[in-house]
Amino acid sequence: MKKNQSYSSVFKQLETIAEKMNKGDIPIDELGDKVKKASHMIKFLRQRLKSVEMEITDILKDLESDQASQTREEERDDKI
Amino acid sequence: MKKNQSYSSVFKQLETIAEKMNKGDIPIDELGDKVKKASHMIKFLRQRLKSVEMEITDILKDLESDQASQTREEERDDKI
Amino acid sequence: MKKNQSYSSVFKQLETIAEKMNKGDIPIDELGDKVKKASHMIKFLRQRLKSVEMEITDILKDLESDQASQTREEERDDKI
Amino acid sequence: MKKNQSYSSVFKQLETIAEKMNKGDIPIDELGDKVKKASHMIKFLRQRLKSVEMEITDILKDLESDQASQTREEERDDKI
Amino acid sequence: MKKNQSYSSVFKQLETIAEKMNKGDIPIDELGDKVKKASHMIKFLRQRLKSVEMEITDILKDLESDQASQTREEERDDKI
Amino acid sequence: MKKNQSYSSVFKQLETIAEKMNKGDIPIDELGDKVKKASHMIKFLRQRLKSVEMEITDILKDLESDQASQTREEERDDKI
Amino acid sequence: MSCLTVSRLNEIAKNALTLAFDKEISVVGEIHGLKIHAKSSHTYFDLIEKAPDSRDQYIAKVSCAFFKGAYNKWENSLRRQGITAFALTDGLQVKVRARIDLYTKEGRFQIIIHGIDPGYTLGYIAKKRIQTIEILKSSGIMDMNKGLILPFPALNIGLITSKGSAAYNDFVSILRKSNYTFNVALFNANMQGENTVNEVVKGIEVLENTPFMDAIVITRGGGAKAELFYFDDIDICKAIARCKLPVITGIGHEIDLSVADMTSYNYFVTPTDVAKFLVSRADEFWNKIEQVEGELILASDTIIKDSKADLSELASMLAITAQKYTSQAINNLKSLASTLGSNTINMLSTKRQHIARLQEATIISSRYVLQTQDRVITELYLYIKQGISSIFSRALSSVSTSILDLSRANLFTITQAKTTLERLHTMFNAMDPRAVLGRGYSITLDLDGRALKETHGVSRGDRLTTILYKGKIISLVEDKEPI
Repeated sequence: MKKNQSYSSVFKQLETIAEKMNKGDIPIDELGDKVKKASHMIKFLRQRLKSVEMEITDILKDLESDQASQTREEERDDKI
Repeated sequence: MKKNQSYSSVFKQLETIAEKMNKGDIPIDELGDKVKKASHMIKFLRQRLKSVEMEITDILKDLESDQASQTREEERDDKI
Repeated sequence: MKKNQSYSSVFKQLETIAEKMNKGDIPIDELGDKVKKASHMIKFLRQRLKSVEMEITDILKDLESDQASQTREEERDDKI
Repeated sequence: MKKNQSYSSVFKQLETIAEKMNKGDIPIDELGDKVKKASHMIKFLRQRLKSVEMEITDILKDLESDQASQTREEERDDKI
Repeated sequence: MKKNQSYSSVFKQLETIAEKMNKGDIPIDELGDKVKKASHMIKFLRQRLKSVEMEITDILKDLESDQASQTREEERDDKI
Repeated sequence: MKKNQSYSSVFKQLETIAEKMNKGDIPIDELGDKVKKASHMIKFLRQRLKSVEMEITDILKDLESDQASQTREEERDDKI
Repeated sequence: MSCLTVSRLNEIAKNALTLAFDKEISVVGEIHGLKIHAKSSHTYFDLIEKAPDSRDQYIAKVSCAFFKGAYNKWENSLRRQGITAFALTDGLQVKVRARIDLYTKEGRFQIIIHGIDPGYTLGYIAKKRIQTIEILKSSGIMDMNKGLILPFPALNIGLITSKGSAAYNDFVSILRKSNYTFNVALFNANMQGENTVNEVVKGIEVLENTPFMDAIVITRGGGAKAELFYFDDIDICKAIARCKLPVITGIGHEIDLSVADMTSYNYFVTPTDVAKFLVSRADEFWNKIEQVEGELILASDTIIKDSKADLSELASMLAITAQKYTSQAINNLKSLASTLGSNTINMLSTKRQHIARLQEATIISSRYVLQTQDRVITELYLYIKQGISSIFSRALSSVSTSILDLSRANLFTITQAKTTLERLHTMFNAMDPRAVLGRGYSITLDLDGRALKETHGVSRGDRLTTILYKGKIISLVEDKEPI
């Protein structure tokens, strides 16, 4: 799977597969492969989510620490 | 039967036989053989199904364990 | 972010983002960027608040010193 | 601020600003300016009060000296 | 101030001004003028008092000299 | 002042004025005139006293001379 | 008829009278026209009987002679009885002892008095006196004249007395000797005899109507007590009581007061006493005048001094009050000025406070606005965070769902495939003829080896092969029975 594939496109493919499977459109012969593919996709998506989450967590932590430092500054200002 | 015969081709043969039989296109005298052949095919297909099922089950189990481990990780992260 | 953007327009954008996020209108792929953007906005807004506060503090100090000087003048006048 | 503005009209404006601020009717973008404006008004009002006070003080001093001179005159008259 | 205004009417006006000031009924813009006016009134009243006092002093001096002359006459009469 | 006013009525008027003054019933505006009036009254009364005194002195002198002449006459009679 | 001479006639008449009144008789009446003969010193008078309540009219009259010898004897007997000052006078009511006589020379009928009963007269006078007092008292005028005020001094005197009498002379000479100029208006009146009453009453009437009179003096020289009875007369007393001027009497009694004395303003024994009284009043007055003069001078001095002091006090009070006025006014002004000053300062400081409050309000409000914004941003941030986590959870759950979908779909596919296989398997089993044959069914094949399903196409003699569960039968068709 290409690393720079988008979450949504992968998710769409996954959905398509799932749909097809649901419809029983997939021959039994391909079933294993398809499932494997889907599993990769899922793993990919999870990975993506994880990394996005971490990225956001970093951003938010940064934001929070920024606010905290500002608050501290203010408190220090208040103390002064 | 060739091991690498596809499920679908075999299933098609089986269906063809079944059709012919239903139409009565198969003389009674061949019938026994045909049934025997079909029974073999069915066994083959069952085998295939079984193996596909197991394969998928494995994949899914793998996925689930992957998710579980990720969740655990997250939980661990949360604990941190 | 442009420095001369208005607090209110930025705040509105931030609100829009927050709303969209809450509605789940934002694709995961854009989420990181959006959060980053939002964080910048928040920082910007805080910065703005901070600077306005400082500005007000300065004005206040100026006012107080103005008053103090007037009072001193008066006291001097009284002494005379 | 125009020099010949009346104390009362400026005071009314100041009150209006204070009221608006109290209601939170003022956007942050305008807050600094408004506070600055208010501060100018306050300074103006103080200046006005100061000048009125000085004027009055002069008048009262004049009155006192007038009285004093009259009293001295009287004392002189008494001595004669 | 008109010269022929009565002491009591001017005094009453002055009291009215003082009362208004006490109630804070006078706008700052008019305060200087009012105080100036009041000061003129006070000066006027002082002048009036002064002139009344002088008039009375003259009358009384005249009365005393009249008595003195009579007494002297009497003494002269007594000597004769 | 009418010449034929009685001493006592004028004195009563004078006392009335003095009483009013003592009570503070007289407005400053009228003070000069009242004092002038009172002074005229006092002068008038003094004049009256003076004339009465002189009249009495005359009578007394007349009486004395009369008595003296009588005594002389009597002495003369005695001599005859 | 014989003709008589006058003297014979008178003698006969005298004899007849003497015969008729051979004894001493007593006669009562009022003395009238009393005369003492200058040479002989005999006393003559008439006795009259007056009509009741009549002063002047008489109804009978008789001449009386009281010869000197008899008179002296009578007087001696009075003296022996201790009765003095009983003098005969006109108007006196008497009871005489006498004999009747006729004076032949004159042909006059008269009585010759031997003596007079003083007791009768005195009793009569006393009775009259009591009557007079009673009348005066009952008419309430007894003290009327006493209620008048005697001017001080009384220098204008109406004098009732007989001119040239000793009383007059005494009175006037004392007044003259005094240092004062008395003005005496004399009313000449008989102070004895029967005209006394009328003349005195007339005198009072005239003098009280004379202008500028201060008082009336009625005086006479001393005399017999019997002569005083005129002054008990009701008319005199009434005139005195009702007189507009004070009446002072000096009518010469020594022991008893006459009713006139009692009624008068004041009384003295002698004219001299009256005159001395008046002079002493004048002295007193003059002394008083001198005293008053001194007092007056002193008093007027005092009054003038006091008045001057009052005036100067008033003047100084005026000065003080005026000063108080002006100084109070100055103080009022001063306090007003300082009130004005403090008021303006107060006002300014109030305004300062207003401004300070507004300043604080502005700062607090702006801070509040900032803080509110800060909170709003924080809320927004939290909202964003919530949005993010919901996005994640949704994404995760959709991924999980997709796994479930996958497994469900696969299971379905496989199950379906299995079902299909089973169906086929069953079908094939059913198709397997051996199963039918096993239950006793058989298959009949025609010559072509085709399984026969109907009689049609089979003919007699055809050779048919019948397949059984185990083995085959080959048979020929003998007949057919179509259904």
